[in-house]
Parts: sequence; C-alpha cells; structure tokens
Amino acid sequence: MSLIDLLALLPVLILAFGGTAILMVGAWYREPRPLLAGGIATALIGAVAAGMVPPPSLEIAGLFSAGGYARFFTILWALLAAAGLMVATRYIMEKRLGAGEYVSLVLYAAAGMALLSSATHLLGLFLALETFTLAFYILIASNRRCEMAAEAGLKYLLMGAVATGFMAFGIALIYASSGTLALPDAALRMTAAAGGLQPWGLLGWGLVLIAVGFKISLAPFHLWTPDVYQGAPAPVGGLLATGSKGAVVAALVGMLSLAGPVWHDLVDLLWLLAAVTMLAGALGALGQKNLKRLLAYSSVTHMGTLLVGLLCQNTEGLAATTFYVVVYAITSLGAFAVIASLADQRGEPMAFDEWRGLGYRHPVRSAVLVLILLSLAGLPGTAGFMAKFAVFQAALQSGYLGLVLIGVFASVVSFAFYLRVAMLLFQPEAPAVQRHAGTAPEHAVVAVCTAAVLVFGLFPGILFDLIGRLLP
Amino acid sequence: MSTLATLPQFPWLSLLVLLPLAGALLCLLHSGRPAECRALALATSLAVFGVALYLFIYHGQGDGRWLLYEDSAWISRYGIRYVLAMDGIALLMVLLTAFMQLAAILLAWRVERQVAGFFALLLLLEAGLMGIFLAYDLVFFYLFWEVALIPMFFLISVWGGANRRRAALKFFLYTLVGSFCMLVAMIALYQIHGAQTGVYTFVIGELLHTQLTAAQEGWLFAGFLAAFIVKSPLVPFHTWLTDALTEAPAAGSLDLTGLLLKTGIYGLIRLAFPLFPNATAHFLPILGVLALVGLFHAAWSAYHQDDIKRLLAYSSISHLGLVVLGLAAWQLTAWEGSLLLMVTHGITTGALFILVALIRERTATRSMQELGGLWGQVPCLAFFFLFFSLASLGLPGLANFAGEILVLLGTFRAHPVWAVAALLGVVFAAAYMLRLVQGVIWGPARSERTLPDLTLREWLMLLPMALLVVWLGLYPAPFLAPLHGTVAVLLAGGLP
Amino acid sequence: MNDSLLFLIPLLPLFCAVINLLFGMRLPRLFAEVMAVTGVAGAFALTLLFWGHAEGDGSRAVLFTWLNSGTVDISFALNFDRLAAPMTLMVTGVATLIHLYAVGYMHEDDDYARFFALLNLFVFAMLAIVLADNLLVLFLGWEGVGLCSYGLIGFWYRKLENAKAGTKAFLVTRVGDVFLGIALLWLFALTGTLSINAINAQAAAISPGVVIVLSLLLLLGACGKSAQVPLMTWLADAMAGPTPVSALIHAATMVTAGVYLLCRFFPLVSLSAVAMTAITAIGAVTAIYAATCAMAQREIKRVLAYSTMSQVGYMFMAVGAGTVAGAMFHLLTHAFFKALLFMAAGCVIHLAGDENDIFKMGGLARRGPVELFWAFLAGAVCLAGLPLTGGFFSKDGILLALFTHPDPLYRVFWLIGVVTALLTAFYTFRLVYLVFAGDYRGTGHPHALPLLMRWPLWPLALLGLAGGLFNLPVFVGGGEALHHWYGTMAGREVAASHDVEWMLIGLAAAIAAAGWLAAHWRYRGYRPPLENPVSRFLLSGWQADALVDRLFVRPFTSMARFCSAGCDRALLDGTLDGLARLVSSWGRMLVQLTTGRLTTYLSAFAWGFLVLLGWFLLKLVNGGGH
Amino acid sequence: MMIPFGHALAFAAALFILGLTCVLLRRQILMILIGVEIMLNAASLVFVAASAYWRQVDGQVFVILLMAITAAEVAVALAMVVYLWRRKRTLVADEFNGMHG
Repeated sequence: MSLIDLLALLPVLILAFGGTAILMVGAWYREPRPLLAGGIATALIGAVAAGMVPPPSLEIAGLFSAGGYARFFTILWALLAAAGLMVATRYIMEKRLGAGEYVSLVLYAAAGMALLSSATHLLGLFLALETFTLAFYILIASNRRCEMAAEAGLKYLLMGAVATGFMAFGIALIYASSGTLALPDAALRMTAAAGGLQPWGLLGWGLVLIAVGFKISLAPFHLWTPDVYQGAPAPVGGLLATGSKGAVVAALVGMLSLAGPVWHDLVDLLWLLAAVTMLAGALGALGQKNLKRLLAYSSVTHMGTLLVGLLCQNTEGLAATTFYVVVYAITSLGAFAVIASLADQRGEPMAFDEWRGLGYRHPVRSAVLVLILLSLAGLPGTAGFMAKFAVFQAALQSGYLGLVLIGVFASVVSFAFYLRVAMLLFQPEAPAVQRHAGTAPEHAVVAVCTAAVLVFGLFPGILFDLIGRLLP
Repeated sequence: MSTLATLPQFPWLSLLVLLPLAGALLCLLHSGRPAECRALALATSLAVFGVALYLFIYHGQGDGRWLLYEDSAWISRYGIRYVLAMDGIALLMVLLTAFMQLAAILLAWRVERQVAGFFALLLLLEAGLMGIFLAYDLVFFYLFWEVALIPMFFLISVWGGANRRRAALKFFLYTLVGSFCMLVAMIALYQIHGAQTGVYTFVIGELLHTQLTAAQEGWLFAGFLAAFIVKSPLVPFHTWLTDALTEAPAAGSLDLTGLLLKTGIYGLIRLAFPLFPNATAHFLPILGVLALVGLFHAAWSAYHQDDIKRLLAYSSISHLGLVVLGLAAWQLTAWEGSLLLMVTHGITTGALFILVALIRERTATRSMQELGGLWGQVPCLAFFFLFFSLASLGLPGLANFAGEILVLLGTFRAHPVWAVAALLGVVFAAAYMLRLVQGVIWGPARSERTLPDLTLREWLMLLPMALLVVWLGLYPAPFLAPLHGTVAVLLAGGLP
Repeated sequence: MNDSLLFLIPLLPLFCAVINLLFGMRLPRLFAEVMAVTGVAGAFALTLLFWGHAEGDGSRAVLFTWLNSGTVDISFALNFDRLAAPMTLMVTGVATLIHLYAVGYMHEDDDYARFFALLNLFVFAMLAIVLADNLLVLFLGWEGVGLCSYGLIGFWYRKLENAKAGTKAFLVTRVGDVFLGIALLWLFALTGTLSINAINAQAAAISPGVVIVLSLLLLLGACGKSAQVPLMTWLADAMAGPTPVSALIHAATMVTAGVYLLCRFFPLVSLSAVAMTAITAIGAVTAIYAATCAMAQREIKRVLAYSTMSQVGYMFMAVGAGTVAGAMFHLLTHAFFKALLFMAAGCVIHLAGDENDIFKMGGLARRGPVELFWAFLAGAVCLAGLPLTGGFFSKDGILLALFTHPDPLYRVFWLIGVVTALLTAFYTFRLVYLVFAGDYRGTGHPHALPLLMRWPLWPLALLGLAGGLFNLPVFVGGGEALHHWYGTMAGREVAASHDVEWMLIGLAAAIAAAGWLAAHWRYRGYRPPLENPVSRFLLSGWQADALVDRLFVRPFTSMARFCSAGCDRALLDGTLDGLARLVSSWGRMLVQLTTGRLTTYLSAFAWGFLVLLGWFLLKLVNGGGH
Repeated sequence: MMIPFGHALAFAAALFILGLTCVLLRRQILMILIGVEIMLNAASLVFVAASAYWRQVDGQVFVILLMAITAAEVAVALAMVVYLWRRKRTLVADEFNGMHG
C-alpha cells in the first residue's frame, strides 16, 4: 500500500486509529466524558477530513473507491457516529459502561460503514461488512445488566453469522464463475463466462442478496429486526437502523451503478422481495404496541421501498434510492434520538402505555417525534415524502406500476400506524409520567435531524443536486 | 403561461399562504399563554381576511385570465415549480376561507385545553387551504392537499368527541387512499408529458395539452377523481365525513364542512376537468347520477338522525351533491350556481355548526330527543338557528337559493331530468331541516334552568354571517362577477 | 309619480317587519302595534295612490339585478297591472283590518313582536306574489308566504302539535312548490326568460303537448298553496295558529294565491283544453270533498277551513271554465266574508272561553254582544250564498260559466257545483245554529272582547254583503265593473240568454234556502253529534291523513332508516370496518411469525433460501430451453 | 493432476448444505455456530478451487482473510456464549424468547 493509498484512506484511518487510541486510553482513564468527547471529535475530524482533504487517487488498492460518492457516505456515517455518541453519552454514564470500549466500537463501526459504502471489490465489501457487524454484535449486548440486550445480541449474532456464511459462499460462487472479485468485472464477466459456470454466478449473487437481505431486513429475512431493535439500547438501535442499513444500501447502489446487467437476471426475484418486504413491514407494524418494534417493522417497509428504487436500474432510480437512504438515515436517527433522550432510570419509553399523553409532558420532543413519524410515513413537506416521491417516480418511469401500487398500499397502512402513535402522544385523558428532560447533545441531535427533515422536505434540490453530481 | 408572470408585483398570494403559517408558529412560541395565542390567531386571521378582501376589491375584476400569478423555480430536478395563481374561482374560495377562518377562531375562543396547539393547528389548516386554492403546480398542490389533512386530523383526534380517534383515523386514511391514487396519476401524467415533449414539468398549465390515449386518460382521470370524489364527498364514499364532522370540535367541524369539503370540488374544477377533457366528457353523466344519488341518499339519511351534528353532516353531503350536479351539467349558469352554492353552503352550514356548538355549550347535548323549546329560552340563538336553517333549505331571498336556482336553471337546459330530480330533493331538504328546527327550537322547554343567550363574541360570529347570507341571497352579483370570465374559459376546456 | 316608487307597496310592510323583528321586544308595545298596522295601512294607501298606474298595460318597476349569469338575467321587478291592482288592494285592505283585529286579539300575549313581524312579513311576501314581474320574484313570495304560514301556524310553539302542524303545512305546500319550480325551469328553458308577461306572450309558440304539461305543473303548484285535492291535508291542521292568522293567511289571501297564479298564467293555461278541464276537475273535486268534510267537523275553525277549501275549489272551477273575472270576483268576495267569518269565530272562541268545539257552545247570541251574532250571520249568509249577498253573485257567476261552457263535461262540474252549494248552505247554518242558538253547553269562562276585535268586523260585513256590486251582472242591472276593469285579461266572455240566467239564479236561491231549511230542521234544537262510520270518515277528512301517512310518510321514514342505518351504517361502514379488520388480521398473522425463537427465524432464512433455489432452478430450466 | 472444478463445486455445495442443515436442525447455540463454520469452510473450499481454476491468487487471499474474520467472529460469539450461560444457565437457542410479536 502506497502513501497515496493511505492518504486516500485518511478519513477511515482517522476513525479506526482514533477508535483504537480511545480504547487504549480508556483502559486506564475511566472518566467517560472526555472519552466520549474525544470520540465525537474523532468522528467529526474524520468527517471533515473526508470533506476537506481531496483524495490523491480515486481508488484505493483496487478495493475501495475514494470518489465523491464514497466520500459523501464517509462523511455521513462519520457524522452519524458522532450523533450516535452524543445520544449515547447519558446512556453510557448511567449504565456505567466502559466508555472507551463503547466509543471505539462505534468508531470502528463507522469506519466499517464508510468502507462498505466505498467498496469496489467483493473482498473489500466483505471485510467492511464484517467489520461493522462485529462491532454491532458487541454494542447491542453492551449493557450487561439488561436481559433483553443479551437476547438481542444473541439473535443478531447468530443470524449475522449465518448471513456471513451465505455471503462468503455467494462471493465464492461469483468468484468461481467470473474469476474476479473486482466489482464491475465480477458482474460483467458473468454474462461472458463459460456456459457451465454462469448459473453458479447467478446463484452466488442470489446468496449475496440473501445476506444483504438479512442486513437490511428484507422479508423473509427480517424476523430478527423487531427483537433486536427492542432489545438494543436506543443509541445503538439508532446506528443499527440507520448506518448499518444505509451503508449496505449505499454499497448496493454503488455496485449497481457499476454492474447493472447482472440485476437484469435478478429482476423478478427483486420484484418479489420488494413487494413482500413492503407488505410484511407495513402489516407487521399495524398491530404493534411497542414503539421500537414499530420502528423496526417500519424500517422493513422502508427497505422494501428502497429496493423498488434499486430495481429501476437507471440513474433516476439510483439517485432516488440514494436520496431515500440519506433521508431515511437522518429521520430514523431522529426517532431513536428522541427515544434515547426520554430514557431515564425506568429505561426507555417503549410500550404504548408509556407514550400515552407524553405530548403534554414533553411537547417539543413529542411534536418532533410526530413530525419524524410523518416524514417516515411520507407526508408532503417532509423529506420522507420527497424520498418516496422520487422512488415512485423512478419506478413508474421504469414501468413498475404494480410495485408502486403495493407501495401505495403499504404507505396507507404505514400512515395508519404512525398516526396511531401520534394520537397516542397527544391523548388527553391519561397524561404520562414525566420523563427525562434530555441533555444538550441529545437535543442538538434531535434538532439537527428535525431541521434536516424539513429542509430536505421543502428544498430537496440541495441534496438531489449533490447526489446527481456524486453518483458514479 | 400568462404574461402577468413577468410583471414585478407584490407577492400577495404567497402572503396569503405564509401569513397563517407565521401565525401558527407564533402561537406555538406563545404556548402556555392562552390569551396571547387567541389574540395572535385573531390578528393573523384578520390580516389574512384583510388581504383577501383587498384582492377581492382591487383584483377581483377579470376577463378569465389570471388575476395574480407568482412563479419561481423550486425543485428543478423534477420540474416542480413554486407557482401560485389566482383566478376568479380561487379568489372566491380564498375569500370564503379567510372569512370562515375568522368565525372559526372566534368559535375556538373558549377552547381551554392546549390553546396554543389548537390555534396553531387552525392557522396551519388555513395555510393549507389557501395553498390548495392557489397552488398551480401539481406537486405543490399535493403538498397543501396533504398538509391540510394533518391539522384536521389532530383537531379531531385530540379535541374531538367520544369516538374521535376512530373518526380521525377513518377521515385521514380514507382521504389518503384517494390522494395516493392522485399522486400516482400525477407522476404518470408528468412522465407521459415529459416523454412526449421532452419538457418534464408539473405545472398544470403546461400539462394541459398532453396527448393521451383514451385508456391512459381514463386511468389518470380515475386517479384524480379518486382523491376528489372522496373529499367532496360523493355517496358512497361519504361515511368518513359523517363520523369526522360529528366527532370534530366545533371549530374543526366548521372548517371541515365550510372549507375542506370544497377542496374536493375545487380540485375537480381546477385539475381533473381541464387536464382530462375527453375523459371528463365521458364521465359527466355518471358524475351527475352519482351526485343525484348522493343528494337523495344524504337527504333521506339526514331525516333519520337524532344527533343534530350528524344530521347537518348529511345535509352537507346532500348540498354538495347539488353542487356536483351543477358541475356535471357543464353549463355556464349551472357552474356559476355551483360555485356560488359552495360559498353559500359554507356560510350557512358553517353557521349552523356554530349554533350547534353554542347549543351544546349551553345544554350539554346534541340529541334532538333531549333538546327542544329553545325559542323560549334563548330567543336570539334560536332565531339564528331558524334563520340559517331556512337559508339552508333554500328559502328564496337567502343565500343558498341564489346558488341553487342557478344550478337548476343551468342544469335543466342540459339535463331536464336531473334538474327535476334535484328539485324533488328540495322537498326532502325541507323535511329534514324542519324536523331539525322542530326538534331544537319548538316544543316545550326541556329544562327549567335559564340558559344564557348570545354573548357579544357569538353575535360577532353570527351577525356577519347572517348579513352575508342576506346579501348573497339578494345581490350575489359582486360574487358572481369574478366568476364569469373564469368559468367561460374553463368550460371551453382551458385554464386561464 | 315615478314607477319605481311602486316598490314602496311591498317594502313598507317588509320594513316594518324587520323593525319589529329587530327591536320589537325592546320598544313599547304600542310602538310595535302601530308599526305593524302602519306598514299594512300604508301599503293600502299607496295602492290607492298608485291606482292609476295599473290602467292600460300597467306599470313596471325594476329595483336591481338579482341574478346574472350567462343568459340568466333576473331582476327584482314589479308589475302593477289590472290583474294585480284589485288583488293588491284586497290584500292590503283586508290585512289592515285583520292587523287591527290582531292588536286586540294579541293584547294578552307577550310574544307580540314576533307575531306582528311575521304578519307584516307575510303581507310583504303576498304582495311579492301579486306584484311579481317575473316568476322568480313570484317564487320568492310564494315561498315567503309559506314560511310565514309555517311560523304563524306554529306560533304557540310550546305545544309541539302546533309546530308539527306548521311543519306539515310547509312540507305539503313545498310539494306543490316543486311542481311550480319545474314549471319555472322549463319555462325558462323554453323561452329564455322568466318575465311572466313575456312568457305569456310567447305561450302560443310552445308546442301544445308541452303546454299541457306546463299547465298541469302550474296547477299542481297552485294546488299546494290553495289546499286543493290532492295537496289539501295541511289546511285543516293549520287552524292551530292564532285566529287572525287563519283569517288572513288561510282564508283571505295565501290560499287564493294558487288561483291568482293560474289567472296570471291564464294566457298560457287557456291554450290547453285538457289543462282547463283538469283545473275544473280539481276544483270540483275539492269543492265537494271539502263541503262533505265541513258537514261533520266539530271545531269551528275547521269547519271554516274546509269551507275555504271548498270555495277555493269554486275559484278553480271558474278558471277552468275560462272566466278569470269570475274567479277573481269570487276571490274578492270570499276574502271579505271568510275573513269576517274567521274573525267572528275568533270572537266566538274568546267568548266560549277558548273552546273550539261547536258542540260545547250554543246560546252565544245571548251570551255575547248581539252585534257579534249579526256580523257572523252576515258572513254566513254570504258563504251560504243567500240571494243578493256578495257570495251569491260571485258563486252564481261561476255556475253560469260552467253551465254555459261548450264542453258537455262541464255540465257535470256544474252539477257538482250545485250540490256543493247545497251542502255549503247546510253546514253554514249548522254552524250558526250550533253556535248561537239554544242554551250554552260549555263550561268555559268568557274573556272580555276588546273593542279592536269587534269593529273591524263591520267593514268586512259590509264588503261581503255588498260585494256583488263589484261585478253585478248585466241582467240584474249591474255593469260588470270588474269584468270591464280586467278587459283583455278577463278571460272568456260568459254569454247566456237571460232566461238561463234567471233560471240559474232561481235555482241558486232555492238551493240556499233548502240548505238553510235542512239545517233549521236538524239543528234548531240541540242534538248531540252523530257517531257513525260515515261521520267519522268525514270528520277525518276522508282519512286523507292516514292515506298520506301510509303512502308517503311511512315509506319515506323507512327509506330514511334504510339509507342511514342499513346502507351507511351496516353496508358502507361495515365494508370499511371489514377491510380494516381484514388488513389487521393479515398483520396479526404475519406478526405471529415473529415468535421470538431463533429457530423460527433461521428457518425463515432457510425458506428464503429455498425460494431462491427454486427460482434459480426455474431460471436454469427456462434458460436451457432457449 | 487437478481435481475437476465441477467436483470441487459440488462437494463445496454439499458441505454448505450440510452446514446449513446443522444450523437449522440443532437447537444448541454452539452447534449452530459450528454449522456456520462448516458453511464458511465450504466457501473457503470454493475460493481455493476457483483460485486454482482461474490461476489467480485473489481467492486464496480471500480465504486467508475469511479465516481471520471467522476467528474474530468466533471470539465474539464464544464470549457471548459464556455471557449467556452465566445469565440463564442454558445454551438452547429457543430459550431466549423474551421478545416476540
């Protein structure tokens, strides 16, 4: 690896080495505040580095890209990590967790996600994916005093391990059929591959799809999602819902923009997956009595909708998908941040009973939560609407009317369950108990997310233009 | 596009939308101080009314072109523009909205719970309605179309009656299904137009001349129709309205019946008809029959109600059936009648909803079985009740009659049978309205308690409405004047 | 004088009505009363003042444009012509007297402001009908009188029955209004105008079939307002209102509006023989129907109500027989004597201690002031058609017109008219005997009669008795003044030989005498009312209410129940709820997959894998096929 | 001489299925993890075989890294197993079903 490569990799290196440094310091110095501040600073520096330091080459060791697209997501995930840490501060201190470990794991995860979003090689993809997945295994179960966290950790771990198996085998088959792991070629050569091997390659892509399906919770690989969301603490859940899914999707978008044709063969499968996922998520959320589980199912629907965008196989669809990912990440993070900011010694408010009438105790955050939920549902004026609009637009352009109609149905159902929560929050008869007032960093994250939801909702042009320039 | 677009002018239309929005934000900032919120809301809606009145007086004369037009780039990626445009019809609806909103604010004066939220939602609703009436870009229109639902949803679900949550969800989801159908149709139209001309735009005026096959046009029209018919609402898509109106708080019912319902019909006029002229031509007979069915069905159903609010909800549906019938006749006079009737219905039924709220405040009931004899107890209130009931049943000289007779005169020329049937409906209107009056204000007094008659605030709400009802009934010309040109253009299949 | 000042005639009562409505309760009682009387009396005076404007083609006044849209251009316009002028004079004149009477009648009631406001408003609306230049203004008045009638019938609203009677009146007349409305729309579509004169002028150009239908529609509209068969059921119940109301609205003016409408459109209606026959037939049926009902009634005002229907039936027959002058003549005399009868009946009820039942009266000639008896008797002889009274001449004119009509069918109508006259004489004197003869049978305490309730009877009595002078037939030396006044509007010239005329007059006199004698024989001494099926049948107005109830009201209410409960609640809401339940049951089924057990999740993974494999194999097979 | 590539693939596929079957049928967390290891090994096998087939080194590099990752994963997994055992005194996967629905 040359110096140029290292320089190009600088943002990720900052995250990784910063994480390591904080881990080491944390071994001796157990005061959480400075460690967290250091972590946040590291993440921010990483983001700044990704934004400010122009990469000397657009390609790193043939594994990763350092192009605008990759850098954009690097910034996004680094910022997300910073936000995740800000939200986690109180959690770490109240639960007396090892701050060093926590911070370093989040930074590692961010590094992994950044790498994943910039992978141009199946090896890089695999490595990056495993990096942040491993971090999440630990993060989810990090609170050793919590029964649910342990259970969630176990479920995510075992499922993740099986997914890794599928992923590895899938990549192996792709390699076997195409003879390369570099991304455009691995897909492109498949069509040209010797007749006997081509089906293996296709199967390989299918297996990769299953693994990806697990990561981004496509039905029927989504069953772990509600349990893990519920069990994981909200700060981790926020990262899990946004970063880990977003990074995978970002990688998919990158892969697709490089290697279109292979998807052609997978279209019917993806169509089915998208349809089933949208429906399963929406319908599953309908009967939920727990906000975090509801968010889990809602993320399933969203991933189904994303898949519709991916299915379009054109720049329109990819741009829409990218927009969707960014918006979804921000919105979702906002939701988890609100939940985390309300957590107190009773834990996080989760069951609907705990939310009932909370709007009268904490009007601002409840209103923000309603706004975020409406954005998730896709109310015009919020970012969520523009995202859905873009995806449906692209899908209609590509002739997926059926999917759009299913998506519309899912959206209607989504509105039903989001609005039920909104009503719950402002239900007048039963004022809820006072929850935590939240800390400044939490409020800051919530505020930024809210602002982003509105700004990207009313002036989506900013983000669209950026994406248009970045898409490879 | 109009040449007006190039002229520099004060952005009155944006002001109409932004003023209430700003008022809503200010209200939220003053939460916890009810008196200030009330004053703020009142001041805002007065200002909006002032602007609307100014526009009516100084920009109300037109020969069918846009009276005002604002245009600037917004989301260029999808050719979505920030276009606000006002023609005669929009002007009338804006005026009605501003006027009714004043009444709604006054009516909400006595709300005690979460005052800031209530007024903020009312003002947000006003902003949404203004946007619906003024937006001239499909996506921009859709934005307001949906945004207006949210405040109403919360008004119902938080401040409503016993079954409020169910009603609110039903209201929202029902209309949402329609809206989504419209959204899909909008995007499809956008793409078809873009593919044909290479110009990807959502501006309504530019989409006007898209070449569509019969099947395409039919499906797209159906998509738009789904949204507007549910909102109007035409039977059999009306059950959300009866529930929502019954459960909504007083000011919510007022806005819902007086304004929100009009958006459906307005959408038909502004979007569905001009965009899909051929499909419209095919569909008009069906629309007429649907309208008639609605007129009768609602009138009959109204007769069977005991809850006076529900009765009024049905009466609204019945009246809107007549409005739609006028549109279906596709006749200048009928259209102008329909539009006038939209306004007058808003005022008369709105006033009745106000009165129901006042009665409810005094007697704590809305059941006709428990009411009666109010004339002896609260004569002024009862007088207004009688007055607006008579206006509602179409007594000549009062507002509704002017609209109704124009609808009928116009409709008869095109479809005599429809007009005759609609006239028969008038008997039923009298039947349920008189049953209502009989149940509420005549008969022996139901309680010994002395009830307070109208207060100054209540007079302030009702008296202007009553005067307006008389004015519109006897001399609607100023309100018809802005319509002549616009309607003629619309009937010819164009837009200003 | 400026023609547009004509508007003062209707607007003066309107102005007073509004003042009374707004401020009546805050001002001294005297002020309200003076306001009310002034409004009507002023209108009367103005009518006299403007009388000259009616000559020739009359005068037209336009106030301002009411509706203006496309080809529709309708103004508030009045037309004061030869047909309208006498009617205006009668309406304002009778109304003035009745208002004066009402001041006395209401002097113990606290709700006087509403009463006088409505009464004045009524006069305004009635004048709008009479003076209307176009159909829409006429319709305004048409509905306006209906409204006032509604408000005044239910004036004592605390008794729900009164309010219900008002509602019934409004609804039944509204049914008639629908037909008038259809005619209005159709006429506009045909002629492009709503001006009555213009329509009449163009009437000849309308195809005959359409004319028949239009005429029948107008007839049905008239039936509603004038309580003719089949829309007659409301009038008897309308007697629940205060007596001045019955006198003004339900005897003298509003119920004759239908006749006036037909006269207004006579040029149109007379084009169709079928329609004319229908009008006559309706009139004849109503006349005999109402007369039979009146014979069995027990309440004094109901007797008079049925007699009103019967007499209006005569007027319809007159129109049908083609003589507008005859119809208007009877309309005027009837207005005088029937108002008189009602007002006198009001006095009677006062004296009998608010007792309505004539079987619980008796002997009132001695108990009350004797002048009351004479006033009542004056009205009664007019109604019964005793020779030389106004009613005699006007009724005889109608019978003559029927008799001389070229169509032989009209002889049947004439016969019905003669029989009705007999019945009329009988029930009129039945009433007189039961009320005034014999001993007092009631228990009520008489109220004092204010002076204002007594003296307005005299001018009316005079007008009623001498009313024949207005249109005295030529053969008895009269000049047929009214007929000549109407000129071209008078309708068919009724021509018959003097022999026939004398024969008919003799017959009429004989019939009136026969009716009186029969009543004298039956009721000279008091006998309790008959209780047999026939009398019950007649008492209930031939069970018309029950019939309407069964034919219309009950189907309507069950339809309403079906629409609301069956269709909306059960069907539509049921479907929606079912859909919602269905979707959420899918949700529940799906959620059941999330068992919480890892093995389930892993097997879901495996199922997904299997589907993939299946799809893959399918692809392979298909791909191999190519 | 080389083993035909097809044979290697078939064997690896069989191994993968075996591993998957193990994952699906066993209830013990440890056994499931072992199943996963078998699946990963099947992948490694394919990589090695393909590497030989395409005469490239990429596949072998992947195998090495795969081993490393597997090791890391196993480390985390075993720590988790110990932790779970301490909490609940059982390692049957289905016993951990506190959250569902």
